[in-house]
Amino acid sequence: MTMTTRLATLAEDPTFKWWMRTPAATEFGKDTDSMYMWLWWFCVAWFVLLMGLMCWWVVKYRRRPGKIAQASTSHNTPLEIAWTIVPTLFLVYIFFRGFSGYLDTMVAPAGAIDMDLIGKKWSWELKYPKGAVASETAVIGQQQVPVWYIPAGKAIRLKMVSNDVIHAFWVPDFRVKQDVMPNRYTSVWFKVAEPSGQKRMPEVAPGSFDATSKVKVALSGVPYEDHWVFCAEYCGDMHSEMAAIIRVIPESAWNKWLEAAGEGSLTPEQLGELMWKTQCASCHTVNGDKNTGPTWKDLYGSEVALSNGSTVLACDDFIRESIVNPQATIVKGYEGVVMPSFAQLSNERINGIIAYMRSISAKGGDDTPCNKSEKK
Amino acid sequence: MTTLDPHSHPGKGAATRWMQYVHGHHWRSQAEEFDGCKLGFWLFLTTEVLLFGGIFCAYAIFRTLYPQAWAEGSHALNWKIGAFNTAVLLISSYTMAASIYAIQTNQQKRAQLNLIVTFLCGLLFVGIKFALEYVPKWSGYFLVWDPALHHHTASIIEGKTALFGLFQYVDGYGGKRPGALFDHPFAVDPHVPLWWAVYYCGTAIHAAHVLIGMALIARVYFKSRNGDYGPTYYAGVEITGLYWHLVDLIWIFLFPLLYLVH
Amino acid sequence: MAHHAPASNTDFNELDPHGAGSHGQHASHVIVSPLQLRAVLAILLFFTFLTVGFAWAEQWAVDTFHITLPWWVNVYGAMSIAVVKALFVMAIFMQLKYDNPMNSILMAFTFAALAVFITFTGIDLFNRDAVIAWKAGPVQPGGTGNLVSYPYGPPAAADTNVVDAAKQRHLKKLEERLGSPQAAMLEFERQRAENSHAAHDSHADHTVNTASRSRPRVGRTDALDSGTSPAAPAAPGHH
Amino acid sequence: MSGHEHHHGSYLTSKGSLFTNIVDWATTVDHKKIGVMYLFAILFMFFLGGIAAIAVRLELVHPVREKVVLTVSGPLVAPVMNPSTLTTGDGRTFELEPGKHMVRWTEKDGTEVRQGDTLTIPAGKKVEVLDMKGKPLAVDGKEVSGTFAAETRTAPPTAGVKVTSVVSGQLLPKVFGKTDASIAEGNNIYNRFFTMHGAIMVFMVIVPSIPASLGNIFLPIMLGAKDVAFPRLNLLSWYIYVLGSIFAVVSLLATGVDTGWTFYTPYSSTTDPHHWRVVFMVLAAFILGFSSILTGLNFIVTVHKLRAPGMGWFDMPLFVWAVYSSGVIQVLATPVIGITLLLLVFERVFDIGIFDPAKGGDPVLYQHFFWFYSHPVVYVMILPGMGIISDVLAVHSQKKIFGYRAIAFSSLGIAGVSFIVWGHHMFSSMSEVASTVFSALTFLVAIPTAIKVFNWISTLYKGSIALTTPMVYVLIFLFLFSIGGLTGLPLGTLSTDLHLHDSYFVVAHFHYVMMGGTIMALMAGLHHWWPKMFGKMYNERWATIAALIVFVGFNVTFFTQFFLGTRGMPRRYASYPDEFAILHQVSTVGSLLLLVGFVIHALVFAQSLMAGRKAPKNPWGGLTLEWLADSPPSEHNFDHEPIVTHGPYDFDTTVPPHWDPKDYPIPAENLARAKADAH
Repeated sequence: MTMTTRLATLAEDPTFKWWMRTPAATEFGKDTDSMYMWLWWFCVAWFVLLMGLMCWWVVKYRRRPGKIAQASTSHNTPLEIAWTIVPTLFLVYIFFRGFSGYLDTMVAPAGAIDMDLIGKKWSWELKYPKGAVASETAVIGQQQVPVWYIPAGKAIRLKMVSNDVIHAFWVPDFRVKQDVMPNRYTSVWFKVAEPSGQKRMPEVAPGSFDATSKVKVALSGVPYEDHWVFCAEYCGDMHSEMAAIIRVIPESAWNKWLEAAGEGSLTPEQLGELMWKTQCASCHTVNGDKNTGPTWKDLYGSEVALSNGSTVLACDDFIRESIVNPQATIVKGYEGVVMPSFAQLSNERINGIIAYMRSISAKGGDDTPCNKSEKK
Repeated sequence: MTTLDPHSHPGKGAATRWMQYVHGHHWRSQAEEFDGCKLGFWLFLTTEVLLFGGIFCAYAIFRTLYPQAWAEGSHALNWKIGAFNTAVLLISSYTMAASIYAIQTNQQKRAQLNLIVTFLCGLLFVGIKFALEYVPKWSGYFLVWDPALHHHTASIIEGKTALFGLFQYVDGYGGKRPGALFDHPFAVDPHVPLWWAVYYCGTAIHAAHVLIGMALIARVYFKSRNGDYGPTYYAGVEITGLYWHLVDLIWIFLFPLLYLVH
Repeated sequence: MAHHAPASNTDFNELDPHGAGSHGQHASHVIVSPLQLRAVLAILLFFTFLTVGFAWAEQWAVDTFHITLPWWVNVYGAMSIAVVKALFVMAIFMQLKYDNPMNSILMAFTFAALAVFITFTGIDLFNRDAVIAWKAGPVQPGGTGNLVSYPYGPPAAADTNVVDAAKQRHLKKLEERLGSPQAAMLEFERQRAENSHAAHDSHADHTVNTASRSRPRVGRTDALDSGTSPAAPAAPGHH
Repeated sequence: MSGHEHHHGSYLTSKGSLFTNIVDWATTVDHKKIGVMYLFAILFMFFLGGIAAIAVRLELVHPVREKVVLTVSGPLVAPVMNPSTLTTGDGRTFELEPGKHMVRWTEKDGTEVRQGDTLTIPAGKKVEVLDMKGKPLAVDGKEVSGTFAAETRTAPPTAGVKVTSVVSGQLLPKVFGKTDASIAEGNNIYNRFFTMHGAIMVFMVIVPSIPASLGNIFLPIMLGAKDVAFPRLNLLSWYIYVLGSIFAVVSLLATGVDTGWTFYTPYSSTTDPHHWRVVFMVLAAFILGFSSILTGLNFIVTVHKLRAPGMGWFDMPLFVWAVYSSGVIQVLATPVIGITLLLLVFERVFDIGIFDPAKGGDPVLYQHFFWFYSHPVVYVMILPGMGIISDVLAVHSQKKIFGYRAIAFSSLGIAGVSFIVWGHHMFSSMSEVASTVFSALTFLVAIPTAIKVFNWISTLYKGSIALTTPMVYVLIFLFLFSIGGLTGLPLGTLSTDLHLHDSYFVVAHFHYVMMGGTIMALMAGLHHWWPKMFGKMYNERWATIAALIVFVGFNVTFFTQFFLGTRGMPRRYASYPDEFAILHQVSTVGSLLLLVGFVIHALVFAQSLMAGRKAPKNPWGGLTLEWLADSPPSEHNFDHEPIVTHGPYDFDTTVPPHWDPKDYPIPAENLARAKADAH
């Protein structure tokens, strides 16, 4: 069966939408879908056959008092051989079809665009070409998750590595999943069709973080499709919040966006807020609530009690050290919480975080204790 | 090979409790019970082999991944100690088998003597392992009678001794510990701590088995003095022997893997 | 005791079905003669000597004839000898030879399970990047502008830190004792020499022998240490 | 061998005071008493694991853990985020700087504001400027206010909003009195609960369930033996089971562990760093392994050595075959989990690094170690269940089992193949080569399993089928296990597994196999042998009703999870996107139905024990040896050693023991046919 006919069959299959929320967004995913639906009908056939016989015989041969079952054969070699061989042949076919789909899923085509993906407790960090930053976020529950722009019709390969424990990168709409390991690289690739305008997930709340005008222009009026990214390997407290959204846009728009979305287009506070939303929000709040880590609200410029009994002024240096080498000082009450190092963040980004923390601190004004100490 | 006639050996002396032995009520005969015990124990031995299988698997995988570390680690072991300990265990295996022979032929004193020798061999094995290998490698303290000490004369720190002068500290020798505990200053390959992890896990679990085996031997020794075992009933000695031989068997593989194959 | 013990231990029930299991007799009460036991002990000790000698011979061949034996000679040799020794222990000391064959079958299954365990684990760990070459065509550089990078150094390779840290700690200790860093370094080198000499007074040279040089390091992406990409295929692929 | 005086009374008969009774049970070496103790211990752990399951399901009723809704309740105050220019009422401009200035403005009351979000003030909106302390800023004694020229962003508001609703989804934290739990803390409680559910159900319920309870009681009787080969070892293994369970409960009482029952490294070796809870739970699994090994070993020797006269290997009931096969797996696989868990304990206590990538070890090596045991053990769980089905099916349809040898050999075949398929748990973490090899081998397991199902259904043909509760459970088993088995196909297929791996599809699949298979078979066996074990009949009507409720509840609970999985719901998620909410809620309703079903079962059993009708010796007309014994059997099972003269399933030619031939008129043609077959 050619691919087209397979797809045609899928579209006509009324049960397809029970199983999959939408058709797969990738080519290999469509093959996976057709494999799945083939298996589904294969299973239905066997199940109906077996259960049908079972129910029929249970009714037909129900016990009648005083009557003993007639002797009937208790084995039948040809029958037994047949029902060994026939399923075996099916299984061989299933294996090879699955294997061929697997190869398509695993092997990235030539000319794919490479991007890095780093998984850590509990966020994803995608590295675009040219240092571009996707500045939008969406909300799942209370959680901010990043929105990644991905060009349609281009093969993308993600090279993935984890910063701490094992994570797994899963995009259900792409039908692909791959573990992200702390000690070696793994990769996934996908090529998504042009956005059809068809919705693939409920509208995500528009991130209130508006990009600067250049980015806005690049993206205005552009059709897009969204796809969830999940972490599929259990990784701890915020495992279920370790999500992202892939927003597929036409390639031309993506190229424009890439140009526009350099980090220079954001103020330090904006950059810092973006970093918080995409990297830090799973552990730190900005509204004063306690979470895995201390809240950032009013942190900047305040005296922080440390676990070793001393106190320290939350100034730029302290914040920088806490980002780069989190285990150097532990804030009182957060002993036993192991924050991963974010030493990979660029200087601009760290400065941005500091600026953002300052902007949300009551002590962040001109006359902060930090400024005083600097003046000394 | 002769098959024993249980009636040809009337008990000698007072210690003939074995003649009164009555097999478990649910067994059809004593021979069946003996066979069953052995089958059960062999099943248990298979679990022991597979328990060590984990160690062997880790060894094989990491040796292939990090051959340099494995070579470096292997070189830090003294093959002479390993070979000597191998001989000790082999001899103890022989004495264990000999004690079964003695019981089968109702030579109680000879059997007990062999059991004592087996026990002492086990003790020697564990003692050597502990005093000449673990302690110096872990901490840098050498037993003062350790012949290896003279290789390190220049690094001895005079006066730094432990346990009433029984152990002498050698600077820079110790710290060969697993994983994060590693503290040996002269390591080259970054994966050497992993080698020590496999070494310590393998040999320590083996040493624990030697100790368990010794406890079993002590048990059958005392039961034997009590006259519990004789030509028609010696299942306890037999399965203790099987356990002891298995301990030997594991060591037969651990020795070349750790000390020789580099 | 209320139950009825058979009159004699050798009673054999005609209806007993276990003939198939034990060949109609209980082969348990076998006496292995001391002579045989001693012979086996002698063989085992001889093989122990042999396996040590075998390890020596490899180095001796390098030193004397400059012949480097392939890596597997030593490994397979030592393992074969170990297998022979194990067979002797099992057959005679543990009496498998005279025992119910069921027990031998059991052992055979056990070793088969062990072999399956190690082999199949190896199929994964030794083939991790086996398909990278055909998996990846030439890939357009992206990400940080280079190929995949591991920008914050290799935290996964903290293992080097353990080894280095041990070295630094020792140097610091020596410095405290001897007063100056120079003296500490000298003493460190001296101790290192003594240490390696002491460890290798036996059969092996300080250099790593063929067994270790023989295999490429696989299973862990090199790039994690070097900071360069693993996936840039040496020879651009096809597909 | 003390304590073996011959009693003609039932093994349950009371011997004296309460104290002597307790001592008698605690020191008994009678396989039946040990089996009963196992049965109740396992049912208790099933109860604990079930509580955890219900807790997990209730927590998942709400999609998100916490959704705080803020609404505007007054003038909003917020720091500005970017430098901006304010035009005051008198036309002057004022420069605002982030970190220096806050602004106050009004929005309509009740407008929703997302917590933590920045706000945008449209151009032209009237605002007042404050300093960072919230005091109105005065320039030249005049408070500054005006409008922005361009739209301006501010940080989240510091005043002017109030929490109007905290959407629940914090059920478990609330139960534990933590009303102000953060998302992470709430998730953590959920994670501990699903770990508790998994660890208890796997290590303490399903693995020992059938072999240690029903196997212990009936394997020796079915063989015509007086006891298992090593009765004292049997008691020891029960105590080891209790010890292991105590370790697990200690770790649970210390609020449990959050590793998942699989203890994957490096998560399990780094989580919860300053506590011993994980070590306790791991040691519990390690200790329970010993119990499992000893039970398996005991059964293997019993089968080899203690069969009744006349009982050859192919005269054994299929339940015995199945328990024997699972014993082989227990003995060969369990030691590997032993060393794995031991190394994990060393990893946590000594940081040895074998499984820790930070120390050069390999986390996937742990997965190999773990699944080398844990995959075969899946068959330890299901094989005895299959054995029960074979026996119960034959008895309640009074029909010779179809393809006896095929079923027996397929048990051994499954046991053998189970050792070479473990990699299918790791398709997304292994090398591609290994994935391919393991996928191909995985399909091998489908063949013997399919053969068994075909044989069972063929057995119904021309039978005399009575729809008793055990038989109803057999049919439920066939229904659920077929679904469980067939849904294994997309999981073994490489391309579809990449989508379904670690999703709710997997959760549904293994619940169909483990619960729909093993637990339903356990229920079948429990009802089938209940009269024999306790000498009392149970209430057939209520038991059947409960069985149907369980059947419906089970499908509602778990079939929905197949849809969740294919639609993209990952497993072990404490919260999830709203679109999965309805399916999760349906699933939770199903789990409550299941609870109702099992509660009715418990009541039926309790009623039977207290006031049940006395059971006849052979209520169902079984031919295997246990139906020869009394109900309940005497201490030594049989008065005389039974001699086996007919096969376990020769229903067409044999009048069941203790039955009146008048009630069982064997057609002459059956006998003639048997005679012809014999020649």
